[in-house]
Amino acid sequence: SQPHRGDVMLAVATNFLATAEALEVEFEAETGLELVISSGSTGQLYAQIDNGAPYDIFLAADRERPRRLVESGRAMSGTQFTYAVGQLVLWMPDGDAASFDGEVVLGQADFRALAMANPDLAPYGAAARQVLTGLGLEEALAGKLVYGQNVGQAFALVASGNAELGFVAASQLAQGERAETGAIWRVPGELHEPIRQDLVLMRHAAANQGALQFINFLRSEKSQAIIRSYGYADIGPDA
Amino acid sequence: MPDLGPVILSLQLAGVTTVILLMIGLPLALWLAYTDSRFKPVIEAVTALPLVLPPTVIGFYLLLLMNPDAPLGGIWGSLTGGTLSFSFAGLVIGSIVYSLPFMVQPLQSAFEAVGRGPLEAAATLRASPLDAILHVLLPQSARGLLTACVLTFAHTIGEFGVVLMVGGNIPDRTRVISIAIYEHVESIEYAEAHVLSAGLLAFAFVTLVGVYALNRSYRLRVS
Amino acid sequence: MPDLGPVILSLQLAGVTTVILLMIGLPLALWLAYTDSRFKPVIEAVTALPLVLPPTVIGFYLLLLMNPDAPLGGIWGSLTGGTLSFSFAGLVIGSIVYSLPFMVQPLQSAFEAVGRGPLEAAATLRASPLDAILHVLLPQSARGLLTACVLTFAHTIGEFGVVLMVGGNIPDRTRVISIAIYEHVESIEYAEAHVLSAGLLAFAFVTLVGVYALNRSYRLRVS
Amino acid sequence: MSADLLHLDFKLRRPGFKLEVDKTLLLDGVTAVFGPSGSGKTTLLRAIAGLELPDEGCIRFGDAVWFDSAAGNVLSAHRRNVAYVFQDVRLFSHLDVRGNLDFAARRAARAGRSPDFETAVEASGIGSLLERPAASLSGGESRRVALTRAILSCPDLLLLDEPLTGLDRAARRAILPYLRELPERSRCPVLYVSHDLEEVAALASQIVVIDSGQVSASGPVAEVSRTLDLGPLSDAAGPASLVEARIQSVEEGGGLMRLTIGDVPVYLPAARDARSGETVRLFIDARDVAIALRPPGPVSIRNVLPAHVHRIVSKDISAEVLIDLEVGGAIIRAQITRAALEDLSLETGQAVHALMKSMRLAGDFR
Amino acid sequence: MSADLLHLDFKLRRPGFKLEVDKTLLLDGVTAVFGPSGSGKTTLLRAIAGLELPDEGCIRFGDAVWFDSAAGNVLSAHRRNVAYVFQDVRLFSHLDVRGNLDFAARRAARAGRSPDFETAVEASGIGSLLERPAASLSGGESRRVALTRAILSCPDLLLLDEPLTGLDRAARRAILPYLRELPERSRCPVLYVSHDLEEVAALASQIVVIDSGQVSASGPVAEVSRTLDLGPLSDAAGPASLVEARIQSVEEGGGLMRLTIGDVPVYLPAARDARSGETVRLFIDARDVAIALRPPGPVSIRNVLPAHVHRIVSKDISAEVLIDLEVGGAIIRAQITRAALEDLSLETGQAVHALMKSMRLAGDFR
Ligand SMILES: Nc1ncnc2c1ncn2[C@@H]1O[C@H](COP(=O)(O)OP(=O)(O)OP(=O)(O)O)[C@@H](O)[C@H]1O
Ligand SMILES: Nc1ncnc2c1ncn2[C@@H]1O[C@H](COP(=O)(O)OP(=O)(O)OP(=O)(O)O)[C@@H](O)[C@H]1O
Ligand SMILES: [Mg+2]
Ligand SMILES: [Mg+2]
Repeated sequence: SQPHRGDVMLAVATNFLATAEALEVEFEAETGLELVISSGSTGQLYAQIDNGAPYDIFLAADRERPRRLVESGRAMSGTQFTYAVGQLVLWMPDGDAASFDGEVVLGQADFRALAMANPDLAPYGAAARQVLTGLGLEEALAGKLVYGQNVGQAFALVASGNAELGFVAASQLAQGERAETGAIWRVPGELHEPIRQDLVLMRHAAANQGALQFINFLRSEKSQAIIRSYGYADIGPDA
Repeated sequence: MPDLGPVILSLQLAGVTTVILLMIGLPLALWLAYTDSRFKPVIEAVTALPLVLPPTVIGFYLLLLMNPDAPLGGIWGSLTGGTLSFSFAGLVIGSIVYSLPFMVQPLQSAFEAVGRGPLEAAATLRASPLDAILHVLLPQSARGLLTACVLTFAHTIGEFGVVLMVGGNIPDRTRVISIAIYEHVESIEYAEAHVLSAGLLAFAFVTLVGVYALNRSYRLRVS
Repeated sequence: MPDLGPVILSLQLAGVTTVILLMIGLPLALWLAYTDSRFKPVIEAVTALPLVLPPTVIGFYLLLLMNPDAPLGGIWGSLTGGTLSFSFAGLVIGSIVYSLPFMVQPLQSAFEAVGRGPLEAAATLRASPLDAILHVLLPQSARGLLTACVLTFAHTIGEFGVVLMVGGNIPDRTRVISIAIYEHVESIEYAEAHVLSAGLLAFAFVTLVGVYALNRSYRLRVS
Repeated sequence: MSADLLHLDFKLRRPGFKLEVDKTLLLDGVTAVFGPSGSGKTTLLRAIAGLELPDEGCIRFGDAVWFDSAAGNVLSAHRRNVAYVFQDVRLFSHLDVRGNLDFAARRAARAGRSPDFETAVEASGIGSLLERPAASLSGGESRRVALTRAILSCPDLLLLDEPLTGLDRAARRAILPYLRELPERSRCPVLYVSHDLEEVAALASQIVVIDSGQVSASGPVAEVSRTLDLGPLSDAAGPASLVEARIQSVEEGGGLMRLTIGDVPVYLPAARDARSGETVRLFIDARDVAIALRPPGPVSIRNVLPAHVHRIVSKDISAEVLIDLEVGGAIIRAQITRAALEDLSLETGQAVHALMKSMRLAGDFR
Repeated sequence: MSADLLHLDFKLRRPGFKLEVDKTLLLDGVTAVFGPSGSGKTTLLRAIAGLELPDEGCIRFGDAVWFDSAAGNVLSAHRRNVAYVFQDVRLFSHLDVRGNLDFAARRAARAGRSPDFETAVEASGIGSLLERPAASLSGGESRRVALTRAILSCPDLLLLDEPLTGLDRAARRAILPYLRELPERSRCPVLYVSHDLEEVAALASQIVVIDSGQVSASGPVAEVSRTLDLGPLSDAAGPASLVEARIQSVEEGGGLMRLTIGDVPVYLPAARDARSGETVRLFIDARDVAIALRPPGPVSIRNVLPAHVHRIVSKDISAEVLIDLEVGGAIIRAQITRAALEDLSLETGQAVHALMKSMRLAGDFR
């Protein structure tokens, strides 16, 4: 098959890839347009866009990098908005689902390793660190923390049994028809800043009707329902 | 049935990279093997350097170079009208940079082991240097040549850091099989990752056994 | 002044990996170079396989193997009481798996180039096989040995996919320099990434020039 | 002086070639292995050294079993205490000359032998090469180094595959006496592949003749050379005789020494290391023996010996015939022209005079 | 028949060794390069072949400039149309014997020459080895293949570095006539390194003697061997003479042919390819020449020639002396014992008889 550019090129943070693929099906059926999805870490996608990557829309995992792109003029100002809010959970596959209280388990520290995403790179990691700091446990647990480069790797550390528990994204535990078992603690929203994932439209795609259509599609309640079904929280009022 | 696009793209990339690297690596390894130049250690070191930086970081620097405003990207743009990054050509350049040592070093040690003797013998039988290299040195370095090509090819198949960074993981254009597997792992589609990995391994294993068995019977026949 | 922890850890990891791989790779390469076994192509292919999968994916599978309930992790646990993943030992195992071909293949081609002649000569001068290997084969394969060690060492320095996955990126325990550079790139701290990269490259370049110059004068002296 | 039984009884097959040996040799001094190119000499030496495993059979040296396919015994090469000078030399290219020699000497010392570095180096005249890389040596130089290296290994059995090939006369002359004395000095027998009959005569007490992978003759050199014309196999010489003689007096004036073949006196230029009472071997080229019916008067030929025609070996087509003469009980072969045979009308049993122009101690090159 | 000027005027320095040559050779047939081990013979051949670059000077062959440091000209080895048989053989290990030969023959054919595969293979007796891997050949076999490969390259100049070393007598005998005819057949002169004086005599018309990197003598073999005792440099022979003679009649009965040295008739076993009227070279070992004051009566020695004592070359210490005899205008060297010299009281100018026991066409091994 000849390589094709498609009508709209998305750069999608890896944690949102599965959701984006579900949305793609809907969007293509609805509009007859073709989406092409590239995924990667947010930092990497940023570097690529900064060096002329041909993406039309950047669905980042944070707010910082879309903001920078707007600042540098690569992205259209006024197009940045939050398309999804991540839900942080503490997951312990072998834990007792009925009586699982994250604060207690973390406080007892009766485990070898606690996995989380790299707080310097990944929004889920940053949120997890805020939780530990808030609970006053950061010092106590320092020797037990293991980091994945992103939330996907943090999940792998737990799923493979190398860490007994870890901070992962709710979207990872309940994706479409797949659902993980075990003890799950939904981290209360007040323990960390909301994990807002923003998108922006690139300047070179300003006139791309398909891209504008996709942005509108994402804002629709139908899309938001799909996104929520993949484990994301309610967007709420745009901050 | 997994999408075959990434598989084909990977094979193309590895094939093109190996062929081009062979064309670059052969003269370089020849020079290194037979020169008396004082600069030899320096060039040897430069040749090994791509190994030291992680592929993603090499990819990052290549990205900076291939930016249409940067020298390399600019020249490419003015020649072809396209951008180097996020294109197959960009991937090839990235893989070449990254795999250079795997081609040059085994070739160089094979050539040094053969030495000058057979080349001298060929020269006194009217063989030009090129003739002698093609018909004496390369056959006698068969094992080193094979090692170099296998390391380069297999490594390009397995490598994804550079490719991911420079190529941008665009389906059918720069998404190779290693990225596809990586993506499946990252997005917790472990079943798909297992299928792809097992397929890749099985394919590689069968190919390699074939290559090595051929190499062996070839050399048994003539030595 | 960048944190030196990752640098030291990287050097330790690369050093330990190279030494252990030398101990594994030498006998394996010897066997491959001199055997007449029908299984040789199969073992050769297995040796090359780690190249085909991307490091992160290898890391993922190693994770599956190393968890305390899995065979490898279980055995390790019962022997040492600790866990393999997130430990330096785990990193070493990962690097060994990943770098195996870079050690074995150059060694094997060097040994095949030397052939049986010098070993036979040594045997008729009372040298045991081990003696002959240490004092005849290895010195005569000096270039291949160097290639193998440089490829392995440098590659372990530059590699971070396996390490990242298996090691859990724990500061001072499993965070190596390649991960540190990667992190800077990811978090758009390009200036810091440049400094670390340039430092790493400069260090590697100086070391490599030294190694190659030594190798050269050593061989000039004796050949 | 050593004397060891080397028991060889094996078959070794290679594509297009088969070596079959069933022979027990009492190795004493130097034993020559002689045979045409491709006959299996090198293969035989390799099998003895343990570098080539026979398909079946056994090899024993003294009390030691080196190979026994029935019992499944194989003693590996480095335990056989043999040294081997390869036809293609095989110096260690990563070492200099001294390194090559030290390699052997150190391991010999470690095995409880006492290699004598100085003597060995001096005898082979390589003192000035010691610091040279092995790869920079000329063809002759590298052979001498290889030989010295083998000697420094102080083996129980020395295997030499054409070791003097490529050496000039001067180098040979320097090293031959050293080789000749080697078995005695080192108490180590030598198996010696050579094409040069005189070299063989000079060094060897026994000879093993190999042809197409089979031992076609073996025994004391003088005996084998009498029954078998080794000339065609030889590098330099044509038909020749090897005769034992006894030194009677070393100083006969004019630089000559007196010997006897049986009771017939003969005069030869005195050899430096000859001792009265010693039995030596004379190498006599058949073309150097002339036959006269009467003593020939004043002539420069010193040795005009009473002889009988023992046998006339006629080569039908050729212009030359071989005559075996009996001199003092020994058989000396003469080669004369057919025309001379007819002129002199020689017959078996006839009394004649043998004119022995040149005659020398075997290997006494000068 | 070719005749090319090889102009050598260069200096080549290596650590511990210096080769300095200033000589123009009219290459015609075979030119021998003769000298002790380590004297620089191989280095000379390598410089001529273009495998070693002199530090300064020039090398010209015929009209072609091969090397000229002043003009900065270097013609690379593969353009010099030389073939080289290396002292260490250097067959291509990745090819079988046929592959090795084809390698040379194909490139020769491409260069417009006409290599004759069948003839070359037959003459060197390697027909049965064609399908064998190069690495499985015995020492002698591989030398023969290397020689054949060089011949199939149809060069303008053939460089042979001890090519017959390691060949047995039978193999030499088979290949020598082929080598001897080579210059004529291929119109290509040959430079030939050898330690064997008789080999040189058999093949070479000229000789270049090298010692410690210097040409110590050069010229026609007969002339050089008269002025310089080549014996000590030689592998097999001691002092010897090379004398030109003219074949008068090939069939003299008894398988002999008649030749004349000057006007003195001599008889030799008939050589197969000898033709009446031809001038040939006789190789006469000095030890084969005896001196009688009177004709010796009935004796098997066919050639009893009138001679005069030309010169007495006394080696003070030795038991032997060399006497140069003048026979039919030629000088023939005799080696006799000091005792005989005194007995016969020989003096310069004295008329004597030379008893020439064996004497043969140079290289006529049989
Ligand atoms: N690996 C092999 N495969 C096939 N044939 C072989 C192999 N090695 C030796 N031969 C053959 O075996 C025969 C004996 O070889 P060997 O080297 O023992 O001969 P040699 O008597 O030493 O001859 P030379 O005097 O020429 O050195 C030869 O015909 C040789 O070609
Ligand atoms: N690369 C080198 N470095 C130093 N010395 C060398 C080198 N090559 C040759 N020589 C020396 O130069 C001298 C001449 O060597 P060459 O090989 O020409 O001798 P040769 O006359 O061919 O001797 P042979 O008859 O033993 O083969 C020798 O002393 C040799 O050791
Ligand atoms: Mg042999
Ligand atoms: Mg030489």
